Amino acid sequence: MNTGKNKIYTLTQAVKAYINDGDHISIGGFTINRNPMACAHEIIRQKKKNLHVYAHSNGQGVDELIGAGAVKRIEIAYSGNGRFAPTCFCFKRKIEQGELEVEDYSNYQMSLRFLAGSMGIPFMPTYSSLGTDIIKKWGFDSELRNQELKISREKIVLMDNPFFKKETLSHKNQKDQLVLVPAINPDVTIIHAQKADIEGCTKIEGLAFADVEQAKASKCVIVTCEQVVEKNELKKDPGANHIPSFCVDAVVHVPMGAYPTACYKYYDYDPVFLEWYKDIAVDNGKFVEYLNDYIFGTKNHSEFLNKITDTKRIEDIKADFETGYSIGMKRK
Amino acid sequence: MNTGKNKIYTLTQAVKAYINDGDHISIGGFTINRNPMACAHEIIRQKKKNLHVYAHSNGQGVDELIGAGAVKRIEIAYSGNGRFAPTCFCFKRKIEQGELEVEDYSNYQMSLRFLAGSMGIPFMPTYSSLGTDIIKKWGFDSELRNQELKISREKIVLMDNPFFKKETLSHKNQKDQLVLVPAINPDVTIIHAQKADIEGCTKIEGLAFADVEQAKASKCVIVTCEQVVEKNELKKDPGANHIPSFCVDAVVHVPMGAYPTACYKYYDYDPVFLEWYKDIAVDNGKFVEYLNDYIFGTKNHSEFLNKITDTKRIEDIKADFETGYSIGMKRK
Amino acid sequence: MIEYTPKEMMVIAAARKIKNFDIVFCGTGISILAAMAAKDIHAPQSIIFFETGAVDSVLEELPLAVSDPRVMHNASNYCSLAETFAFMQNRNTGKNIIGIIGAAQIDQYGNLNSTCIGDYKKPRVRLPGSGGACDVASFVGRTIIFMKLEKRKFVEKVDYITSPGWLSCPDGREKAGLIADGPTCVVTDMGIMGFDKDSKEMYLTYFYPGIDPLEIKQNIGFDIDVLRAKEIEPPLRTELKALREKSDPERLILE
Amino acid sequence: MIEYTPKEMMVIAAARKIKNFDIVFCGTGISILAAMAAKDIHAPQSIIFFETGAVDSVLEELPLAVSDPRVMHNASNYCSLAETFAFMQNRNTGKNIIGIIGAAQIDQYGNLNSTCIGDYKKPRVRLPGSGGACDVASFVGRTIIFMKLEKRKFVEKVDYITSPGWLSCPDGREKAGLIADGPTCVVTDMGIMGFDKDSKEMYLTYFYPGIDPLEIKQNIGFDIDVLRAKEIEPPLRTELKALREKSDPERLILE
Repeated sequence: MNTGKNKIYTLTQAVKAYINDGDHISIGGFTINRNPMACAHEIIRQKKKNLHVYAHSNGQGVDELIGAGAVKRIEIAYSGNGRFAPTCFCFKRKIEQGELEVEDYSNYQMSLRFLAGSMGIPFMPTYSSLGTDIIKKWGFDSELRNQELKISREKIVLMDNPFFKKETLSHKNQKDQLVLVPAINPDVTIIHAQKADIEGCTKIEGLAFADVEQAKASKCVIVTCEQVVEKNELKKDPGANHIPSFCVDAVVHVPMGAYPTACYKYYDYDPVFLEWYKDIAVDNGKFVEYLNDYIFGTKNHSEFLNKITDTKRIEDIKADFETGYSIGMKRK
Repeated sequence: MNTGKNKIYTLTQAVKAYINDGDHISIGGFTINRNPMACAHEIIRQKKKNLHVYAHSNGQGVDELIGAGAVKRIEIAYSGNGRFAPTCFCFKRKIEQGELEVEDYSNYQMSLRFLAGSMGIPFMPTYSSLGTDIIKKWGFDSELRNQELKISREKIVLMDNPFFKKETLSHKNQKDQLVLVPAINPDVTIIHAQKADIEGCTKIEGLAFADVEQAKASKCVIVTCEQVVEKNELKKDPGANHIPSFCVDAVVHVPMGAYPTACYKYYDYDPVFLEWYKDIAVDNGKFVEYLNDYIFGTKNHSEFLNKITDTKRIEDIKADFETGYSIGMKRK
Repeated sequence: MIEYTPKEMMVIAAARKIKNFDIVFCGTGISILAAMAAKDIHAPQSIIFFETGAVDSVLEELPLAVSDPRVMHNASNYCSLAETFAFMQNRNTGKNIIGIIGAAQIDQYGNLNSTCIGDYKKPRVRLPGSGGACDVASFVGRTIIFMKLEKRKFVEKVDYITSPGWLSCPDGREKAGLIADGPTCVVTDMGIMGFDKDSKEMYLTYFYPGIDPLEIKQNIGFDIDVLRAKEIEPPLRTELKALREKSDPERLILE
Repeated sequence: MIEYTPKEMMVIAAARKIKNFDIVFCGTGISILAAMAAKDIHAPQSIIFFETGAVDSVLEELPLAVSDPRVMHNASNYCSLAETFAFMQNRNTGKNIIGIIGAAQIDQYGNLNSTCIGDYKKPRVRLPGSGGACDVASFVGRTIIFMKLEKRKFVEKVDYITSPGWLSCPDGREKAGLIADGPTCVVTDMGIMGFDKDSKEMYLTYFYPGIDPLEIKQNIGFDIDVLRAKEIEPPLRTELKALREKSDPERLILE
């Protein structure tokens, strides 16, 4: 939350200014789409540690942060990359090796937790997950939950509907019990969008996923974007702008900032990278090599792009103007 | 909810098919903007009775329905028309005469009640109205609340936050108590929009108020619209379409269907009508005369418009293409 | 000596409370005008936020209601009602929001009534209801209240508490569980009242030029301290010029 | 005699469960293909609804994930995640939605595990997690489950119940407070299972041409009734043609 008028930062500055070791951060996008990859890479570059991460269904961004050892704990619904990773590789590896603490919720529950955070209320009710281990099995134990102030004391609380009127019950359950999921209010949310103005008003093209709720729920928001545009351009279509300026702290101009994930209307995901990444991410040694070569070995996202892609690859994934993706791109 | 493919009705048919005496109905729009006036008038014309109405801040539509005696009870946050009626006249008169039962909530609370209904959960929590008479004074007594199945047994329930963690409380309250407001799931919601296709996909231009949540919360939805457009036209900008087709039951083409309230990009509110209406609505006799002449005396909205306006008036309120309202319109 | 009406003084007095970069949450009527005047006078980068969900609209004509299509023109964002009020309830954004509301009755703790005069179930006069006023008064730590100074409006006990003020004692709001501070001030056509830091009781902070504080006291239905009051600085030429020429040139609200 | 692969039979068998006008809630992979095939074959007016919030997209290429930009093309609506799942939880809309989900393990009541193999706190194999599967299984009265038929997948007891099936007894869902019915069927590469009307236990309803029901029984880690099973109608020429030429011409999922 920042009501200033010029919020333009470089990514180096923004990450330095707003992300600290141990912060609770929330990451926008969905599996292979609009992940704030440039920002995730910069977090890795600046060697941020002990992050507590919140995501609903995030693939690439979360996986690289985890692989780099930046993440201590994660609360998440799904970590996969569709056809490119049934389960994200670093995520899988680190949990199996006991190096990452995880707390599981459903996708809707994570969305509701961000929504509750954005609304300034402590929880949201749902009928999802009744009877499942999402309710019964807790990843974080009570000691951690009591100790660490920013973590909710309870993973989930069950509650009887106080408005219950048996006569009007439209569904078949014999009691009317709700699952309350706790609000999330991250220290920082990082998202990548197509357009923003210098005051922070942000426009997402295509699906917004839970980015808007994630941003509103957060104390600070870093927006990386394909284009920084004039305020008046955004004002022509107010209904298309998703995040008001006063929710945003830093606006960073990063073309192809979601690469290798897709950015609707700008570029597709890169199937070549994602296939290549499979082999890297299953092996800690190879992953460290990848980090040294491509992340620590480059100063910023533009150097990273130059090193990892070439003109042809960039051309291959360029989005068609009409459909918003790369028509006929080789994806096998 | 209707998954059919052609939902085009005349207004006469739609009101006959979907609205019954005693129904609980919800009305879209806000004070002097985008009220479904043609639909309200048709409800009056068909002499529907004993309606239970839900609205957040609705002016003209609710007031005429009340004046006509169609409404038995109302749950509402605000009944006024801005500068044209600090309190809506029929609303005021009927309550003072004991002819209308009313239950008061705040605007946010009504919005949350529709939101809860749209989400399929029984309530929504908020910190609004703590310490006020909105909590303490109930318009509907327990007998009615127990008897009438569709009315919530409790107006409001107070609840302690089960996630309360004293150490992290960011605000100043000594306890963490929430106000739970009950969901609304109307039998029918009536809204007026700028555009819809024949399957029911609906696009609202300008502010949507709570129309979307009202529609989603409802068993049936009648959409009147300025234009019925091709499905493909709406598909060009999916993010601008507010209501999916499968939420809508009837689509009715009614140009100027929000008159005398405004419809952004199409026409402004009519200050001449609204000033004239003040004198009508304060007096039951005059109001009955107005109904007889203009509502019962006309077959449909187009006849109503012909009778009550003239070409010049229509021209005066026509919206400017750029700003969406009538520039320099005489409003004193 | 510059001529001005009490309403002009009132709007300017309220506008002065708005700082640059504030987010101003507006209801219908005079509150819109105060927010517009602040933007036109000294807080060009404040953001007007309408109850209906329009953020930072370009107001080329004065809206006559919060749902007036004029608020939709060149806004930065359109929010649903549920989203709009949530910005106030959310502490991250809510703390930067200033709210302006009015009512039919007010008591010494700034509790407001806009629901009914007389018994709730059988009111002598029915009023429009809360609208968003209760929400603003519940969530926003800085609220400005607009009221015409009349004995029947400034009463010992309001007939219905629609919007919470400081409730009934210094820590009334904390006890009730409200998440933000109570009202900052009451702007009337004769002077401005604040609320005592400790007792949370209303007292006169400023009287308008030419008004006797005792006259104000006589128009209030409860005992009020007027001894701490000072005369307010009258409208500056620049303030009046902006208000008259930019904010409400048609005098739609000013008259 | 028409040649086809088990995967093709599987997709077509699932597609046949989708009726015209159904709203089909899709996850990643083979479930998208079944929904597309139904639209291309016999249910042109069914609506595909992606977990990511795209309603009724025009799918000119097969999406490789629910967040694939291909799902955004010429949709009728974009919903936020919170809005998307609410359509299922809401009984008015939820009752017309059919859900297609998969998992790593399933038990005889159709409870699914997509979280971990082994102990939750120290898993032998970590899986991706619920995603939207738990929500679909909680809210949608008609769920189709996709599974490869393997003994390690069809187990007596799943290691973690991620998505609720019929839970552990005939009225398990009602007792737990779930608001909709449990899964309708399990579509595998060898046959289709249903759940007994009374006991809610899994039984074999159809085996694919050339498959022996006893072979299916051997590949399942719990006792299953195969006596009621019939041979399924093999893919029709028209079905295969639509699937191969329209739904997945590049064989991105079929291979």
